[in-house]
Amino acid sequence: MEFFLQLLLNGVVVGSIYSLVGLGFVVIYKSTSVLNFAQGEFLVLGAYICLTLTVQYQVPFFWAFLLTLVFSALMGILTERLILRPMIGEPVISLIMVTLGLSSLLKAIVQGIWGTELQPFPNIFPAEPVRIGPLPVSQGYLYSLLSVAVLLILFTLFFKYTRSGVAMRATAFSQQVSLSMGISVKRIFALAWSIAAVVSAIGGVLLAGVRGGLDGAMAFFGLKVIPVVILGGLDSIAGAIVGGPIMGILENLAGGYLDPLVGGGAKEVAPFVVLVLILTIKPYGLFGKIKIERV
Amino acid sequence: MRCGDFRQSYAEDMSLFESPLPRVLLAGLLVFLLVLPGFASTYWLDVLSRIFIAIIAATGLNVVTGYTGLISLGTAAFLAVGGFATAAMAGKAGLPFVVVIPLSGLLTALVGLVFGIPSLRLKGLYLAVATLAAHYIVEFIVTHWDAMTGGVNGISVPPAHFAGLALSDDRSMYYLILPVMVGLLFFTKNLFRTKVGKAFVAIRDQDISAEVMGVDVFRYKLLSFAVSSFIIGVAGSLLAYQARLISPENFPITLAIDYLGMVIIGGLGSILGSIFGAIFITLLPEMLRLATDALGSYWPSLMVIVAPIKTGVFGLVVVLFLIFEPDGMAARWNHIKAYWKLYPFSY
Amino acid sequence: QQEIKVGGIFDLTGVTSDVGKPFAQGVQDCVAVTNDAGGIGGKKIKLLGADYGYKIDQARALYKKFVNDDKVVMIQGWGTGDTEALKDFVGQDKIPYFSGSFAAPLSDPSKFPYNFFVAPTYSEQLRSWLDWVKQDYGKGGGKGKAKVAFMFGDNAYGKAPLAAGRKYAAEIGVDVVDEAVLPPNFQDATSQLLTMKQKGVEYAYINVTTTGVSLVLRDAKKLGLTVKFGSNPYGFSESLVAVAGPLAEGVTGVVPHVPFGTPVPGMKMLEAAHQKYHPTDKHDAMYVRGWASCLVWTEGLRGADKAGQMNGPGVKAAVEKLADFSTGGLSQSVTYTPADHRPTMTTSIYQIQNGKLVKIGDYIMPRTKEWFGL
Amino acid sequence: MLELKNVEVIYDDVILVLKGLSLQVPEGKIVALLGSNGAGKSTTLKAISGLLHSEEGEVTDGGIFFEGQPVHELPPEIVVRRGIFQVMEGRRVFEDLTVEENIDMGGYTRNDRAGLRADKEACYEFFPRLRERRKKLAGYLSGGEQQMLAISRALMARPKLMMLDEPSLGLAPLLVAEIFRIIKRINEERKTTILLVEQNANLALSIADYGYIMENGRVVLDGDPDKLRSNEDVKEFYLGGGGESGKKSYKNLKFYKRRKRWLS
Amino acid sequence: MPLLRVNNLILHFRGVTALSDVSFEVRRGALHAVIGPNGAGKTSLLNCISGVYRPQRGSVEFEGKDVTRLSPASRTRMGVARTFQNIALFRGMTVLDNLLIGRHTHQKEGLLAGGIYYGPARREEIANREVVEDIIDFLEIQHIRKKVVGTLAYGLQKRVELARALALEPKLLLLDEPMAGMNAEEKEDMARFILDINEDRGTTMIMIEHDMGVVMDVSHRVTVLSFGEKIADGTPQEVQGDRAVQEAYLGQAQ
Ligand SMILES: Nc1ncnc2c1ncn2[C@@H]1O[C@H](COP(=O)(O)OP(=O)(O)OP(=O)(O)O)[C@@H](O)[C@H]1O
Ligand SMILES: Nc1ncnc2c1ncn2[C@@H]1O[C@H](COP(=O)(O)OP(=O)(O)OP(=O)(O)O)[C@@H](O)[C@H]1O
Ligand SMILES: [Mg+2]
Ligand SMILES: [Mg+2]
Repeated sequence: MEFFLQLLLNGVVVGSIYSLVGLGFVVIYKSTSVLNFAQGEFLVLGAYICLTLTVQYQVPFFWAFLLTLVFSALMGILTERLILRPMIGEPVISLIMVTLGLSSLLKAIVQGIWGTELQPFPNIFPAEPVRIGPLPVSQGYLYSLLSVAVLLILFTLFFKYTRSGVAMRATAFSQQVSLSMGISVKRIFALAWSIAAVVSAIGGVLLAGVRGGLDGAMAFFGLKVIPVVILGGLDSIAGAIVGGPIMGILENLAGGYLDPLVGGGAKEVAPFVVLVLILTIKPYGLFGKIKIERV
Repeated sequence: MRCGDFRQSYAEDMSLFESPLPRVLLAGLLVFLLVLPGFASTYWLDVLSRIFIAIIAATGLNVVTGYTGLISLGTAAFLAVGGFATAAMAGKAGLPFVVVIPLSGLLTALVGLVFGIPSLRLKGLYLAVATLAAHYIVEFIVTHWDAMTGGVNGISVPPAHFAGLALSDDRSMYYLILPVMVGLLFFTKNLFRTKVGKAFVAIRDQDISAEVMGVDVFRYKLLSFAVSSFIIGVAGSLLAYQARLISPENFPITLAIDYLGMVIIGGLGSILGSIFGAIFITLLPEMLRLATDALGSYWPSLMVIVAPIKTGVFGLVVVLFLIFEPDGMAARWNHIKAYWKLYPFSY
Repeated sequence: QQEIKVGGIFDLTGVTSDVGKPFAQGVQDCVAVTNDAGGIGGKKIKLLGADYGYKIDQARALYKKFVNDDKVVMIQGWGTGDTEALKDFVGQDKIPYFSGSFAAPLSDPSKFPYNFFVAPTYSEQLRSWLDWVKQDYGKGGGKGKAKVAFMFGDNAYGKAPLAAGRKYAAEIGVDVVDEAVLPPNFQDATSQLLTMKQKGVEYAYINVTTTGVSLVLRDAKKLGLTVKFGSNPYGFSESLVAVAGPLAEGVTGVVPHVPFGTPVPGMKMLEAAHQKYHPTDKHDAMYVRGWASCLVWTEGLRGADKAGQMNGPGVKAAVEKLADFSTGGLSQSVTYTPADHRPTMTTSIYQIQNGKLVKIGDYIMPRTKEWFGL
Repeated sequence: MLELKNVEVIYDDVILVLKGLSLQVPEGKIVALLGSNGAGKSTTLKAISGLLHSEEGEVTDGGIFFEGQPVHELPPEIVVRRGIFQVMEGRRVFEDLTVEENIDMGGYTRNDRAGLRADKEACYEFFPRLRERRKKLAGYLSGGEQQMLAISRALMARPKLMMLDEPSLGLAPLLVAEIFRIIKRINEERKTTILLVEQNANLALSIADYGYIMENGRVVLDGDPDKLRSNEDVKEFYLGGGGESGKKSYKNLKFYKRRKRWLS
Repeated sequence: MPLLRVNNLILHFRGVTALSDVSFEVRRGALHAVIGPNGAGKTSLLNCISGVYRPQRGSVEFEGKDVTRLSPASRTRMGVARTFQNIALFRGMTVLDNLLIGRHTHQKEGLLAGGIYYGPARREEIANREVVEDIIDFLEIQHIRKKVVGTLAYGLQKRVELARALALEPKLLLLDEPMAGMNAEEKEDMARFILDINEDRGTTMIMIEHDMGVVMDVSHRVTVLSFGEKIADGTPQEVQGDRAVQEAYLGQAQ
């Protein structure tokens, strides 16, 4: 029983970091209908910037973190200006492809500046785990749970009640019609990408903190999180939040119960199988909006 | 100068070529490709063979993604199925390649069919994730079914034999791959001017209206998956013959993404697009490496420094390319053609 | 003036570039130093190094180019991916292929006559570590059999020593009670560790790279596991200490190539090259590993040059004449024969003590027939 | 207020659609733009609003001037801020947004909260059906309801110049009459200038102050409504009145092909 | 026996009732109009007949067979074709290809024959092409034959959609506002085509249309819907005189 509970709880906390990274995806998807394949690189970039500030420039962690967020916001704006603006009005699939190109580009920049070797990341969380009842939880994950909760509220309010939030959703539906309303698609893109970059940077710093070391391989998290956001529904903030823990639990249960039976590897595959099953029942994820098809 | 089209019969209007000129050019290209091994170095033959295989697989992916509108991230998995099927049939059962290649294709088609089933309900990126699942499931099976696939260590593939000769060098591989590619391109090109292909495109453009036109949408989606994975399976089979040893590491998920890149950059829903895309994505790293190698040989210590530049330039080229030609290379090509056809009366 | 062309297939940007890059730098610096010192019999080595990003087809393309267009005499390769994919080709084309993959089958010349590496095989490494386990368990007053787990990635590198390890454990009376797969780029090993906890594991060998080892250590600490961990040479170097910090205390590991800066005679060269070529870079055992590999094959090239056989078979023959060749302490002395490519049977086990890698013993395995190639 | 001088528009770098079009919309007036399918009416509106850019179209010659300033180089969102609002052909509502959110987006460029609230109320007054459907997703509305929503968005923007592309499309007769009454009211009460593209020439001319007739990318005829209405061709092709005999039955007019005199 | 019979259809979407208990018949060869205010459920009715929507209650009988549970595709194979209010053409394809897809149900060639092309597939394609060209000539859209549909003006797209439906050679043709967005001249043309199709080809039709002039002139019978209910059914004259219809739909103007 304790074994089961531990797996469950661990799934939830580890999943919260999936949620955090997933939020970046959702924000971009919600405002541009684009699946951002460069998300992983944003994570890495954010973490490296924070690392450089704290280690090389000896900025206290708190300020370094804030500066990182500012940097990331600028990165988002820069990305919009240089890469996405010329693509306004182009088919979504080309935009998705552009993010793949962007990911190569960012990867090269990261490797060029910081190299490929594993670098130690400052110990931002005490190694001592916190106990929830009898169950130990790493502190890093607690922060990610916390950030996820805060962001959930912020984003839900933003997309529902602010004009920019609604305009973002409108832009995702049709850039042309949005333009005709006087909505500046450029601004919306810039806003969406900076928000996503900021969220990613938070995720990146937390992840690197949990790992203790940083190298480009962390970018794989971008890919890893795609099934999570699909599970929740690509355009749903709540979906990403719920999807992460579900994925985490699935992984843990598969790892705990199936792995010993099949000789390992189930932890990676089994969640996918469940995912497809869930999708056949709910084709737009748990909370994704259904694409309206009327004739 | 030709200043318009004059056609006498529907048959003529429906032919693949708009005028004799392209027909001649194509024939010329074929002859050139046939005699090329006479003077090209084996390295370049190898590069060409890889391009051909990429063209085949990209065409296969284009069938399902470009023409039918079902985004697939399963290309690497289907290549793997074709490859390991070949390894098993050629290696363990000792079958000749004329049987092995089509059978590998068929087996992959079957697998594709199974993974196409979610397309009954899933659309767009949600379906893409189902194919992503297909990738990981196939990978799991391939790494764990040691008896059949050699597991993580991979499995050797005996060279194809033709008339008692082992097709083990680059030249003979080239001659094995070229006709398969030409045949499959011919097949696909034709497919899309007849009923089945048109039904695929109809589903992509407007699935409700396709259904109302009498197209059994689900059946045709499955068919599209089957055709696509058949073609990719054949590519996988050729890949196995060429690589001679395949392991799960040959088919990472990034490969599937590369292929998606090929069809998007080349042009979705265009055979020519698959060809351009495959050439571009296969050749670009090769070219970049030649360039950085040249740099590296002048300043050896640069090797480590220029390596990421290669990745960066690749990304940059992709980005710039899409900015300037978001509809793919094939669209640009058609544009140029349209322009010159009417030249100098371009309006 | 003639040149000797050597191909280099490295991972500078791919999934293993964290260790692939310093390895490549080691090779490159070693070549530069050799050339500065006059090269091989007056001929300079031209290292045609290139990055394959851990993409198998790129490795094959490079290989074809090196062999067919550039006519290299040998190749310094890198990881399991490229080495496995090319092992049949190198035999066919008679191109000596040195790699950073130490899989045991590659040491059997009757199957792979042109493959070489400079370290005890992965299998010997694990056997040696198991020896240490048995010893340590006895010292600690453990009764019965020590309970051991293997943790590994689901890939060729991760699984390479498993079969040997299982068999040897049974032979010496160590109980392998659990085998746990660590998925690629995993972030969390809690479920695996919980299972290990249930099974009462006392020692675990982690056969993944540094990041993975560090993550396992973290989660183990979180769960309060008292398991004694050991690691393979790609997960155990100075950077593990840097990344895992205090968590790494007491972890043991296989060290076929000494940490950078270890006071052995051979290290002077490395330190000089480091000063000369890139004084700001950090170096670790991976850099030493590349260097050691290069020292061995440059010696082979010398032999081939003397024999006037500067070609694949010539280099192979020369390398196979090396007997107890010393790399100046960078690694164990190596010996190759035409019938046996196991370079050395000695494995050094280190332990992290007070943030330093400290050698705790050399474990020498018998050069037996049964273990050959396994 | 708005002036098009010899405008030429090319799509995709090759398809020439507007071939030197000139027209004027005086302040405070309603101008009707009529023309057969494919004449380029929608293209004209898109050229003015700047939406052409997102369809690979380009103004290659001539100029478009709004209140004396050239606007044909401006991006659409700026054009809207200058006070030109286009209701696009074919409804184009944000299907994923609720009716209310759609209406809010119409007022995106405005900041006077009180005014916005009042205008939203006015929209619901004009179209009570929308009030009922306020919280529903716009994608599920019927065709006519979507058309009401599209017009409401324009009302919310309070533009100086409102361009309507076939506002009566798909509306039931009762509503068509209603819509035109509303257009007239907007024009009179808010002094909004209106450029109206419409197939229902009868109604369009009944509220317009001036009319243009387009064929093939050019203006072929213009004048005040009375002049247009009395033109034989206009009667025949746009008003559905036969040359001599007033209204005729659709049933009896089979098999004969007419010629347009202005094309000859 | 009527060609089509609709019995007590009930259709609702989460809270919205689109059809409540609608029944009517269409006899063979008729040109049947459906009118009603916006949101009355006309399009939904058509969707139920063509199979795009599945009603919660009630049945649809075509040629005496109950087709309520059949998929749209199988109804098409039985001879039901339609056009859409919001134009649902294959936008990326040429006009010709759009029409050729309309021939889908009449083609027998399979995957292999198609891929090999030369031989039976080619003969069949040419035969189809001839049928399609006849329709193109009939609807006078020769000049746009090779144009990509998405770039055509609205009115022309409507005509192409009609052509595509005709390519199916249907027994029952459902038209959803075929004349929306047309000027008087074009409406006349369209009316002429519709009459020709009905009279010369003998195709039965159901047409939704808001232009009362057209409806009164061409249709044989009219069904009026309002708020999902059938409020009238009869000849054009009867319906025009009906008080309820005048109030709900026509207003005083007509
Ligand atoms: N995006 C486009 N690309 C290419 N050609 C286009 C595009 N949009 C319109 N056209 C062409 O421009 C011409 C004019 O189209 P437009 O839509 O302006 O006509 P319209 O007068 O509004 O007709 P309708 O009354 O049917 O709406 C048509 O021939 C059409 O084919
Ligand atoms: N798929 C759907 N989901 C939810 N509601 C729907 C759906 N389809 C139609 N409706 C609702 O059903 C009602 C009837 O719609 P329908 O499209 O049938 O009207 P209509 O008579 O065709 O109107 P119009 O003349 O405006 O086209 C509308 O209120 C609409 O909002
Ligand atoms: Mg128009
Ligand atoms: Mg309708």
